[in-house]
Amino acid sequence: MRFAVIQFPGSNCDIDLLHAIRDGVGEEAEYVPHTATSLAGFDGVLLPGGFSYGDYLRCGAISRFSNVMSEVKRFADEGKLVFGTCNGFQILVEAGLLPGALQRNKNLHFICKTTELKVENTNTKFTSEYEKDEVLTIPIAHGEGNYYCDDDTLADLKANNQIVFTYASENPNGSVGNIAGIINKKGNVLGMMPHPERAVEDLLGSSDGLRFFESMVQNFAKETTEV
Amino acid sequence: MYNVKVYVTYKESILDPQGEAVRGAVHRMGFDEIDDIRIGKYFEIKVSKHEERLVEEVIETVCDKLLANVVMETYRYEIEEVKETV
Amino acid sequence: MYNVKVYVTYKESILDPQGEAVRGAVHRMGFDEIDDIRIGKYFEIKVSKHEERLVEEVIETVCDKLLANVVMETYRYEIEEVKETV
Amino acid sequence: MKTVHEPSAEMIKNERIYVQWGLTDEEYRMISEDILGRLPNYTETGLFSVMWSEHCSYKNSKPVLRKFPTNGPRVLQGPGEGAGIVDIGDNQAVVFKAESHNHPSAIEPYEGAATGVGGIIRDIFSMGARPIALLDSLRFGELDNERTKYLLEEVVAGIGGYGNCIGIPTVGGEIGFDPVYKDNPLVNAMCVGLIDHKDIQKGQAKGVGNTIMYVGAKTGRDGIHGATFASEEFSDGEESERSAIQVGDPFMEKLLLEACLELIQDHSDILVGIQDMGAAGLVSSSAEMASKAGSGLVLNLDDVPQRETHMTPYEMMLSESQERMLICVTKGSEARVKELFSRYELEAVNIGHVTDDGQYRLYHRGVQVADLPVDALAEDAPIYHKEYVEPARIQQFKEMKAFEPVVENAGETFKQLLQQPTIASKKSIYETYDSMVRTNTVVGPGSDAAVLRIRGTRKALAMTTDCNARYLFLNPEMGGQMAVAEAARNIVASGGEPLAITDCLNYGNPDKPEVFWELWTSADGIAKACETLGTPVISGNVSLYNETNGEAIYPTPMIGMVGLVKDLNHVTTADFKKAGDKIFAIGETKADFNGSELQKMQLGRIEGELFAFDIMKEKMIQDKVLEAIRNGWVESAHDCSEGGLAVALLESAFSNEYGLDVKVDLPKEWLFSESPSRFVLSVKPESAENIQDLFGSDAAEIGEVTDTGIAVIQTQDEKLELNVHELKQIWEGAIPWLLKSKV
Ligand SMILES: Nc1ncnc2c1ncn2[C@@H]1O[C@H](COP(=O)(O)OP(=O)(O)O)[C@@H](O)[C@H]1O
Ligand SMILES: [Mg+2]
Repeated sequence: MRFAVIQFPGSNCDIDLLHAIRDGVGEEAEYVPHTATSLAGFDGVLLPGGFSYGDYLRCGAISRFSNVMSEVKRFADEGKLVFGTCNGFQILVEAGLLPGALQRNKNLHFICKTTELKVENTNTKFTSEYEKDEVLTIPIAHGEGNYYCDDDTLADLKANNQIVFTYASENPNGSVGNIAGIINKKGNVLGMMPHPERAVEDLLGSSDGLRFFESMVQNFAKETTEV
Repeated sequence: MYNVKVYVTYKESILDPQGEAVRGAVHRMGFDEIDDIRIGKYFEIKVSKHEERLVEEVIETVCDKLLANVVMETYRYEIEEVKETV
Repeated sequence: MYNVKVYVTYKESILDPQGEAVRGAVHRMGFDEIDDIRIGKYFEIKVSKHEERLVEEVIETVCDKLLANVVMETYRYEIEEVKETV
Repeated sequence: MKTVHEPSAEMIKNERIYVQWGLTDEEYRMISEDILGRLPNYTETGLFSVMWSEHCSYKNSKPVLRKFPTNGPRVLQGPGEGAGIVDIGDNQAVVFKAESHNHPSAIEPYEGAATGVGGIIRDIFSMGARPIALLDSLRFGELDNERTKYLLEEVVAGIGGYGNCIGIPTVGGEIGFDPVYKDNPLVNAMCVGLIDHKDIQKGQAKGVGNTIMYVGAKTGRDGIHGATFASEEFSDGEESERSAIQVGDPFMEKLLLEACLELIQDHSDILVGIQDMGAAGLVSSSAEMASKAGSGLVLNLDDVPQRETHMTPYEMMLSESQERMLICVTKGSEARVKELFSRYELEAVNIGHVTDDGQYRLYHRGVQVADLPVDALAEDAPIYHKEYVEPARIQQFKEMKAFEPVVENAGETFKQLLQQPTIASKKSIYETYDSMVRTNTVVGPGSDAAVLRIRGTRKALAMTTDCNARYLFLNPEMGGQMAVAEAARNIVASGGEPLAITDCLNYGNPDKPEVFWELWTSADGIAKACETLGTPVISGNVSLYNETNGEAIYPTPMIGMVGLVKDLNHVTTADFKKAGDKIFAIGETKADFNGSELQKMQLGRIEGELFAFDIMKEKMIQDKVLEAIRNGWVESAHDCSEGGLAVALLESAFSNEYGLDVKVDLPKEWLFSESPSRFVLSVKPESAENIQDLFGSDAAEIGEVTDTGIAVIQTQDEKLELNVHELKQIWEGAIPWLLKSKV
């Protein structure tokens, strides 16, 4: 499977995603600049964490106007897999590919630490390798990860099983419903604040994030053989 | 030339943790009469005349698409025309 | 009761990286007529009447000590008295 | 148009305007008579005043710095460039330096700290290295007033704000609290980078006709005279003199970093030299680049990108706007450079060229506004051999009898001690730093040294910053030795072999002989320890005039050390790993309380003669600890420092909330003694004998790790039984509580 890792000006977890794919699951990954006008040849798109455009104004607000985002939209419309972590999630939300918004953490501080995540939905192309309700150890590192949506949207998310990850113990940022990650209705665009790409080696503390990327790869493989 | 002022504030229903924190701080300073503080963003924008577009349209678009996130924020603006002194 | 609005902006000589980034974004959106954007903070404050202190003094102090960082920012405010409807 | 009124050369002389800019009468005389043979104009006087400031010229501290050993078999670059470089094998090297931003942070703590971080990062990538980690060393007054809390919160936010955004993990550091830092906090930042030997750059402008290009942010009137400002002490009522605060833009720096590294790695054929614009901005970087290469320079100031209107040559040359670099490229390659930078949405502009006449010439609006010998600016600042005299307190301290702590209930004393902010957990602070970005952080903040793996190898780098300034206040020379030793102890405890150090020498006003004595003698101590431990000084920074209303800070030479972990298997952390593991106390515990946290807590001050320290013994113990780790015998290792054995034991238990059951043949007070050269190790039972054989009488098996969650510590006269979870809450909650509590 061939992944595009999008580089926005100010992205800084791009290298972590690249390594997670290449060294973690042994698949292909290439950087694609924000100016790119085509995603031809890629099977999955990854939007990295970081501070695109310095996170000025609002996280993700400026990046969503980059050329490549029109392509990411088209890519998503075609039903291909799109994943955004941290700043990548913020961009997906600002771009309207996922519902809701991300506010400043409730305690107003940036927080970097390891959190416990509960897998709420294993029936997705991103989480099929996990057990339902399994608790994962995955780091977070963000200042604006406090997921917000109105009550109707929340009811909708619940009704459609779109809440994929929640914080299992302490909620570090005050998000609605302890939400850590959500998926779109169609099931091909997932965004989350925690960083599975930082949890792919025991040497660095956890490898619980590996099966996230493995799920994507396996589901892609299944679909291509079925066709 | 126009001078434009844009105000972006959280919607009523949205919690403003930063405003809460500042309110806590003014109370610690002893100013209990301050009941509520909401924090927003304020933009001062200079716009030149454009042959084809109205400044209102431009500002409306920029606010709606960029300066505010309408999921949680609202905006309003004031446009003032400035006489060019050549 | 008073409704107070406070505007905090960077002093002229201070770099406003955020404003620069937003200006770049509106240009990429095609609105070249936007020459300049400076970003500040905007506060909406509700203050009750206090027997001993003037609202002006309170707001002045709060602005000076808390809301603005006077080494790099300036502020101005508007105070509007609101009739209590009991 | 506004015309700017500048005083004439005669007015500068007659009204002694140069004095306000920090030049002495004699320095001015040297410039006009010995160097120029004429009166310098306004711009020229300004250039000299910043280039001859302490911050740029080290005119007071050079004789001190000469004491330091700066060479070693692995040193590829010692002091003199943006940062020092040490070989780590496989054609790779580690690059590091520390920098202080104390004065700017006292005025505007967020931006002061942020731009300090931005500056030190530029020093690293200007050498050609990829920055891989940041550390910060901070000192504040007591957390008993709103101003200090504000300073702490904003400084920490500024460091995180910059480091997090640019995507370099902040992996370690230290924070101490003492009243002497109340109005003069210390904000020191260290950056570590990794480089391939072939990419090593120098800040030089050579080759007649080659082009000088300016890249990065535009120039505004930021921090003009920041360099001389950093060389003056504060007094109340001086606020108005300050020029525009420097604001950092980490987003811009991220682009600049990537663009410069691409230029260095892929375009070495056209790149001649590169240097960051730090203190004293354009003048300092350009004059140093030319002077180092023995060249001259012509700069056309009309071409300097400007953020503000009507800037004068003086303002442009002295501005300390951030996120700017100066590069020298071969003639004709300018278009390539511009194309490269434009891909990063950055401007690259020709502003001048290299000449061979050794003159430094500036043009503005077609007029030559400066014409000076470049060496005079960069190298010929006078060097002062300051007077020094031992402060009276040192003799008084020697005459005092040793402090004897009063400990009635050791458990209670211990709880109190864990809440002292200098000892309390800094977790609430370091959790606001992204310590993991770029996924190389094997050991982040919270253990002894931080450890980062080097991708593609089995090696790792250990890094730390340390300094117990209280010891230096009692005895600068021994305290200086101990600061280096403590840094090394942290590296060793993490499984690393100490390689070299950087430093930030933070002191008071060197014009006072007592202060200069502190600097002078502590440098002897640092030098001695570096020689013994084999860790040369490869870079550093001096920050003097840290005084408020005449009161100097403690002498605080922050030591930043980097060590090499030869194999990832050697990486060791401070926390206990398993119940049943044996606990060893390494080194000798004595009644060493002068200068200790316990003395500070009980007396409200520190005083007396500093306890003894033997650097040879320290070296011997450290070598053995490293040997034991490399032999695979050690499960956890932690050095004993502030708060002594008691604190070291509990810190080892906290992260996994283990218990421990130990017995020490010591009076209960001695649990808190700060005797140097000690470690706490936990080892598998089958390794206990090896440890005992290796250390002999320097090791005592004192007990074992348990899974009870209770710390049982039997002393000669009291048996402590403490709930580890409860102590951990106290220890972790202390700083957040102090920050929140109302005064
Ligand atoms: N205390 C010190 N110990 C060792 N080297 C020092 C010390 N202070 C400064 N240096 C070295 O002197 C050179 C100039 O330092 P500095 O002016 O701080 O660098 P920059 O111009 O990059 O800010 C650097 O190479 C630095 O490493
Ligand atoms: Mg520098």
